[in-house]
Amino acid sequence: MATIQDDVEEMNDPESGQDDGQRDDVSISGLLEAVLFLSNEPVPLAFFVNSFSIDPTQAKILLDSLIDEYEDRDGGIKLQEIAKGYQFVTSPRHADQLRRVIGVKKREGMSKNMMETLAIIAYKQPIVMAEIEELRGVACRTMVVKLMERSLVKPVGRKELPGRPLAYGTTNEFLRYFGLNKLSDLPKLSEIKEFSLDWEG
Amino acid sequence: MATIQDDVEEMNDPESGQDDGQRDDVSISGLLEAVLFLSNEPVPLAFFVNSFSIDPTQAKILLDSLIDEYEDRDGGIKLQEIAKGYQFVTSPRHADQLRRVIGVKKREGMSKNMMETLAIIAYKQPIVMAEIEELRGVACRTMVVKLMERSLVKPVGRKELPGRPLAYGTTNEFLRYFGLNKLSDLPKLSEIKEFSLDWEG
Amino acid sequence: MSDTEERIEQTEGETAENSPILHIDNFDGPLDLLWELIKKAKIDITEITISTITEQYLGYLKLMEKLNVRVATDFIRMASELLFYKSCALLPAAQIEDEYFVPPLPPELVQKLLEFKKFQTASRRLLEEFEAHANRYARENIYEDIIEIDDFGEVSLFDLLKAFADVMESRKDIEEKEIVFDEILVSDRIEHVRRMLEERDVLHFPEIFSAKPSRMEIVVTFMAILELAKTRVVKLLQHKIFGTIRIMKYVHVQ
Repeated sequence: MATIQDDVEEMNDPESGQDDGQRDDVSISGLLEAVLFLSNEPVPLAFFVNSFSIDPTQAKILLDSLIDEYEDRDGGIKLQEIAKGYQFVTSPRHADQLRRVIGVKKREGMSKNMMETLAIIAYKQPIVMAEIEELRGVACRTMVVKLMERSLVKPVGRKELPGRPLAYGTTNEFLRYFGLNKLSDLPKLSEIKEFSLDWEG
Repeated sequence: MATIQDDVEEMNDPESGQDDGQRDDVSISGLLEAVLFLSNEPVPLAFFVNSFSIDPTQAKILLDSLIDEYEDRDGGIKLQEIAKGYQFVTSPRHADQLRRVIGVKKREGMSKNMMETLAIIAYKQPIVMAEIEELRGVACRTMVVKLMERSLVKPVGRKELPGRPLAYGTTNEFLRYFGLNKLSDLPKLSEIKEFSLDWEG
Repeated sequence: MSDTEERIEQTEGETAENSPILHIDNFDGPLDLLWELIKKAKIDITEITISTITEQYLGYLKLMEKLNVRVATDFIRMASELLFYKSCALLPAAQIEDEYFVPPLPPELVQKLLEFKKFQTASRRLLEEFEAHANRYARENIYEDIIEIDDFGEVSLFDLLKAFADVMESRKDIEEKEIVFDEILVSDRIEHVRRMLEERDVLHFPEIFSAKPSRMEIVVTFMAILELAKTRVVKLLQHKIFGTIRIMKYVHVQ
């Protein structure tokens, strides 16, 4: 209960929080902000719309202007649109000090192998093990298991191929890890046309 | 909503007149804000002073101006100073609505118990309560009821056993939830090989 | 799975100027190695021939072998693929009257390499995103009535299967009872494996099954192996080169 502050006078009158007339933008915006503050997960737009009977367009405008406000202010916290929802996070610039002082953990890194397997699954989902291995040219089972254990990948069904193999796809956690709002926000795959295009040193 | 920036701009004298090795106020203020944002407890002034080697007076000034900033802005969150330190809280104005939403939306995640019960029902259906309990070694009635409330499980008939007990199975909602077309698409127990046979001696 | 391999340097191939210094642990797999070799030979891209690349590739594998570095099967499979392409290119039918004609890389291999590179590049970009977002922290409210947005959090089929496996694992006594129904007992399978191990020290995983094992037999045998490993009767080894699991008698040291 530590973080919801009660106003003592209003406590006795449970109705006072809701006036029946139209609520003004400032007050709704504050409400959205409070909900975002109390949630551990990104909060989808639909949650606000359903819980407070707010018009979706209005909610979207209010949330976007909250994002802008925190962006312009450029303080210690930012509002971001991520994993199909909105979420307050600390500004990346303080990461090192926060880790040192309050001991927030550094996210476990990703190996090159794991990352490549994940990229293939992300762009080609739903994809079966054999297709992943064909693309990478190596056995990938261990990598896929590791990715599943980190909840970045999951089986999403079966493909109509001989043996009806399991097909894999990415999770919501994946979106969160990579700061994506939705799958279609993945950076475009750049076609590599010639070998010479990619000579790097 | 525009009021936030005023304070910041006053303090913000970017890079120009900085003393050597002196971090500017804006950056420290952001750091304090990030710490407060991540903390679930009031943070005492001494914590900031010790952790970041900040002058107590400077820290106090920065924190107080953060309080003012959130006060002026009058949004959904406020910074308050209480006996034990500084803490972000939601604005009292939204307390009722927050409580209402939280009350409605409070849900338990899928616990390990629930998951195991669901897994047994999924793989062994139709299965009676006694069989589920024998497999898990504990009473499962509550879990089965919860799973039924969420429409993942339903009674599918009675078994020809003494007392003709109800047998349970999974629902269409279950299939939808896991993205399955039909029950036979469930990963097979033999496919566990795929998942766990990769350790070394 | 070259990431665990030892690091070696190519010290041979004294072809002066661009004698390649390649580290095995730098390669994710044969495609990566192949790409690197082609890159090394970049003097003129159009002049890369399948035979040059094949030679270099094989030379590289030989070197690894010489230095006792384990070569994953994937690398060997690619070697045979290259040899196949090379021999195709040398077939008389494919020859052109020009004696200077050198067969280029086959288009399907080029396509494969380009696809591979496309995802490798994409993964690098994703990794940057990953790192950028690892520096943002969200609140973790310990407030009792936290708003749960998603009813269950995210539960996947993998979790479901794992949960089932956990139950089966922890309730083995009951599992055995059920298995009686199918007339295959875990204890029988344990005995079977033990008997085989009396004759030989090492068994290959597929050997412990009958010719056409039923699903139940696989599961039960699998559980028997787990049990034997757990009680330290056997040790399970999986060599990356071969991929098959080998079952060894456990040698008690103390």
